[in-house]
Amino acid sequence: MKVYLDNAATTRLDPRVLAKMKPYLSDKYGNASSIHSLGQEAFLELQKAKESVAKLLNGEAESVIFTSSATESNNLIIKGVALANQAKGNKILVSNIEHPCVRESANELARAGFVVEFVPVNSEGLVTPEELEKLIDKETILVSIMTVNNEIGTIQDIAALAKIAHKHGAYFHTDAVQAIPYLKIDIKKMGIDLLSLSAHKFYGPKGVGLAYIGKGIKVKPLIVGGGQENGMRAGTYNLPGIMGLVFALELAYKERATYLKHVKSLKDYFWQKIKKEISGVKLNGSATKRVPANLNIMFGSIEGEAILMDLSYKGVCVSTGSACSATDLRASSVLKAIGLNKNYLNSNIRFSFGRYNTKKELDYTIKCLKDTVKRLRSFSPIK
Amino acid sequence: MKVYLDNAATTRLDPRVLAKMKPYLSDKYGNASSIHSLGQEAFLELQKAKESVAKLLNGEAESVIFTSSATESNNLIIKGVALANQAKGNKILVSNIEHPCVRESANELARAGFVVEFVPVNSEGLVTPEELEKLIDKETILVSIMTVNNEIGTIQDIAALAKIAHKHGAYFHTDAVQAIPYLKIDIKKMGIDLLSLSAHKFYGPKGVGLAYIGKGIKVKPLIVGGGQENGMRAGTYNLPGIMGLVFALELAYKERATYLKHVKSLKDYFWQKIKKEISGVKLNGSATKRVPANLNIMFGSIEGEAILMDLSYKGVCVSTGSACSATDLRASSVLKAIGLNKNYLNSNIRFSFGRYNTKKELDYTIKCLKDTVKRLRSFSPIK
Amino acid sequence: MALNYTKKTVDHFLHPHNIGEIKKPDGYAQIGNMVCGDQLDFFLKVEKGKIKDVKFLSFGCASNIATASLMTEKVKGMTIEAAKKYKWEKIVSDLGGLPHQKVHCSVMAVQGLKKAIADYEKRQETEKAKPTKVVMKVIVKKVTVKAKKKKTTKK
Amino acid sequence: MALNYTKKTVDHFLHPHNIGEIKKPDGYAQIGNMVCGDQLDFFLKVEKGKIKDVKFLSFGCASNIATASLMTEKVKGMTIEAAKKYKWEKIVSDLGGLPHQKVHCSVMAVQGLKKAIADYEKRQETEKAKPTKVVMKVIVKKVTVKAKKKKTTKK
Ligand SMILES: Cc1ncc(COP(=O)(O)O)c(C=O)c1O
Ligand SMILES: Cc1ncc(COP(=O)(O)O)c(C=O)c1O
Repeated sequence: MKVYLDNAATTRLDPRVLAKMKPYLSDKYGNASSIHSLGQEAFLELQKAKESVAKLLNGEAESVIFTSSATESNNLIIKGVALANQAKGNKILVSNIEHPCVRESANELARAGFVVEFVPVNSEGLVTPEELEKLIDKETILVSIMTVNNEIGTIQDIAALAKIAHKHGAYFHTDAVQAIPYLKIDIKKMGIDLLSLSAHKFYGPKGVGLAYIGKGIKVKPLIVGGGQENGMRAGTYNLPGIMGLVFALELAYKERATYLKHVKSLKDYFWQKIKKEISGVKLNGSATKRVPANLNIMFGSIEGEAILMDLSYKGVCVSTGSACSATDLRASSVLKAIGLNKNYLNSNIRFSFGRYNTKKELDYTIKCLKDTVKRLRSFSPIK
Repeated sequence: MKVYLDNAATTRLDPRVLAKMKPYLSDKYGNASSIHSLGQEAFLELQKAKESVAKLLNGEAESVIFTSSATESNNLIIKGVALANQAKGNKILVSNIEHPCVRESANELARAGFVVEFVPVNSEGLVTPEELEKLIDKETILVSIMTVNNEIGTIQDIAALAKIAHKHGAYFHTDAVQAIPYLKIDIKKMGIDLLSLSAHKFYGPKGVGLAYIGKGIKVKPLIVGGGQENGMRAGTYNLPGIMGLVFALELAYKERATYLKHVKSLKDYFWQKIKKEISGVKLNGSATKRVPANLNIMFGSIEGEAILMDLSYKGVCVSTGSACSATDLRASSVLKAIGLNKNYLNSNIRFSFGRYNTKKELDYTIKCLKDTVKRLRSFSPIK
Repeated sequence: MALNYTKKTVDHFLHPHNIGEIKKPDGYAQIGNMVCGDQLDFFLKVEKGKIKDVKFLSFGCASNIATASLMTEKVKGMTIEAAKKYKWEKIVSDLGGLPHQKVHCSVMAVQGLKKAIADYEKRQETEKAKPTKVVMKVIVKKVTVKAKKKKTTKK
Repeated sequence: MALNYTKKTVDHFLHPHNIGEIKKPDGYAQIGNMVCGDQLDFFLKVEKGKIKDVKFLSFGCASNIATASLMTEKVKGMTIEAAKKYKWEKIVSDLGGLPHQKVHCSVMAVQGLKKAIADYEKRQETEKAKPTKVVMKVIVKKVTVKAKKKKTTKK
């Protein structure tokens, strides 16, 4: 049996989304910058796509920029806003549980002379308004705090944090990659100025992301050239990808309630079983303020990657945290940030559930997991 | 009848390429950075893809970086090489017929304090070794000259130009976007250090490009984060797109002879007919050193965009030059660069032929074109 | 670049009204030039202070042709005084909108019309003296610069 | 990250040889620790200058387990002198290669073995004096630092 419980790393493209992309992968192949009919038809579809996104997210169509990934969006926004707004100040605040692409963008700014500070989180993985208030000042250009963490699923109080940023005249960005399809992002209500999404995290295609850049916010583009996206992001429009992203987002919003119920029931079932059948386990992160798809579990006295590999050979795909390849330090900086005992830092597995998982798959996974844990513990030196 | 003669702007995805992408759009959806089996299978396919590319282009697999477009590749290479090699010098040379994404990247460097010079071309659109020799010096970090121009199809003598760059200790980059599937790019033989490609220009998918970065060449990454592509380009690998690019490139190399014959016969047929049936026309650019798919034609005393639109309403898609949206100046800087009489600068149409065009389509196009030219000339103030 | 012309604009491009020349016009003006990418020549026939006939020639893009076509249709029959107050915004709204990078075409059309009216009025003043070619060229140059400025700020 | 282990490595991970403890070992060493992400404990039984038995415990990743398994298999029966010359490169080649970011595992396994041999030799010298827990901890710390350094440069 094959079981995929790594839906936070990437999801399987929804066949309905692929069907929607098909015409753009055949007849509708025009370059949306061309002024002949095939090009202009593509351009009109692009405009409509932006309007759909704006409606879903409650933002403005002109603020929607399509990119190749959330990584690109985060690089564009973090570096671009900082570099274009030096008249406003020289300080950037990002939480210390951000994805590497936000962290590395911030580090690049630090090397370029900006003051970059990392806002700590509490033991639940939450940035508190108090901590943000402590670090923010009138030099602060931008505050970037992810909506949902990719490793432990923690949900931040974005509206409250955005309000603090605005009070001090700073822009507020949120990496909302892991929020879809769990939360109903509402740009205006939440006070979001800038936002990033990646289609493949919500059953859309790989290779397409979104950057929302609020009206009037100056951003230095990352990729210059043919003037596409109002000069904010050059390169021939990837229309099949864009149409896929937009339709996947529509499905996410439309089917949200059913989806949430499904993954929550899977998660509850799985966690109850694990707690009952495997000893020495502990949930990492907030038990309540987290998306229902995420379980990050510590398995005492055995090493995470060994668990992962052992399960993988049994057909079960899980993760030790993030799917990033640049893990210079094996231990998760997110788990460090929430203050996990350092003896536990290398014993964690992230299970992330999704649309296509079934209870049967979970039963199989539990069976495998029991064997794996038992085997690895049988020769662990840690008592 | 619908006729698409704008294959230099973008091409229709080859159904065989789409078929090759299909598995990655369904079952093989793993994140190539994940260490479980689904991820590692994807990673191995990625490696194999790079080896295939390296073999085709006669380069090294480790030097192949997948991006979202040639625009991104050009930005990465031009800006990244300059910024990472300031110890070598502070000068960048690019030809003055480069695509806007190269030009704008160079302009960004100029604003950052680099010395940027634009190498002129002769009336055929060629950079001569003499002109390059005149401008290059020991401060020169990088020389960037496109293999084939997008507007007039001129083919540069890349091997000779690369040799000059190397003689002066500079790296040589070529934007080879318009070269495939016309030329057999051979990285080692031609002495290319850095190269850019875009899949959708050779019947591959939109949203995927390639940057070739020769071994040992330092490049500051544009997009940082999860460490993908050896830290050179972060973001979840777009495997469907990558597999599409690679297969399209394989087809281009394999079927090159047939393809060339096909487009050359179309071009010759079309140009002969036009010369015979329409007065006041002139070919822009070199008659011999150009790819056979490109015809850039001046139609005396009428305006290019009007011709384009009139043809478009008849179902024929052509272009006035490039498909870029940021044409602040209507007139083509490429045509200016080859010294076209300024009275002719706004009267040009680019026809670019491709795999799916037929002689019947061309007959229809000629018929339309005769009507269009006749009509527009009937009320032109230019005698 | 969005070039989604309205049906009306397309109609005027494909089937322009009032194209051609008027032999011995009462007023004439050329605006723009082929180096800048668009040129319009207007010809006026005036009777009893009214535009009895108006025609144009165009070297220009689809919206250059369409705006001139619509405008000439609208001002034909108007008094010179009314035509002098005709605004480019009227062309845009009558066409049902223009892509924003094409708005300058309507501006140029109106400028050309006004130039032709000015030529007519000048001829009236100096009844016998026909404007020489040299004078005309100077006028054209000035106008071109203006039109170009408008274009770049709009794009 | 490429983690395409060879079939042999996978076999050693899924079915490791020589796992467990030896009661009253002649030599013992712990290398690495759980904070750094991998730890190996080696137990030696020595007879007539030869490794009669060797066992290990592991808190570590798949290749940590596999390299220790292969190494113990190879050195069992060897003379102490030969075992002291055993090289990590041998593990890598015997496994048919290791992903480059996992090579440090083989280095650590060999270091652990040598530490255990050193412990054996020390016990031989000071026949009666058993190494105290405190001394052992110091040794472990030193080794950890070394191993960590290797790891970061290799990754
Ligand atoms: C929170 C978060 N931000 C950003 C990213 C980057 O997404 P992508 O790799 O699609 O660019 C990811 C996923 O890897 C993520 O989980
Ligand atoms: C010569 C050349 N370079 C670069 C590009 C940019 O390609 P893309 O839009 O796919 O990034 C193009 C096409 O627009 C081109 O013709």
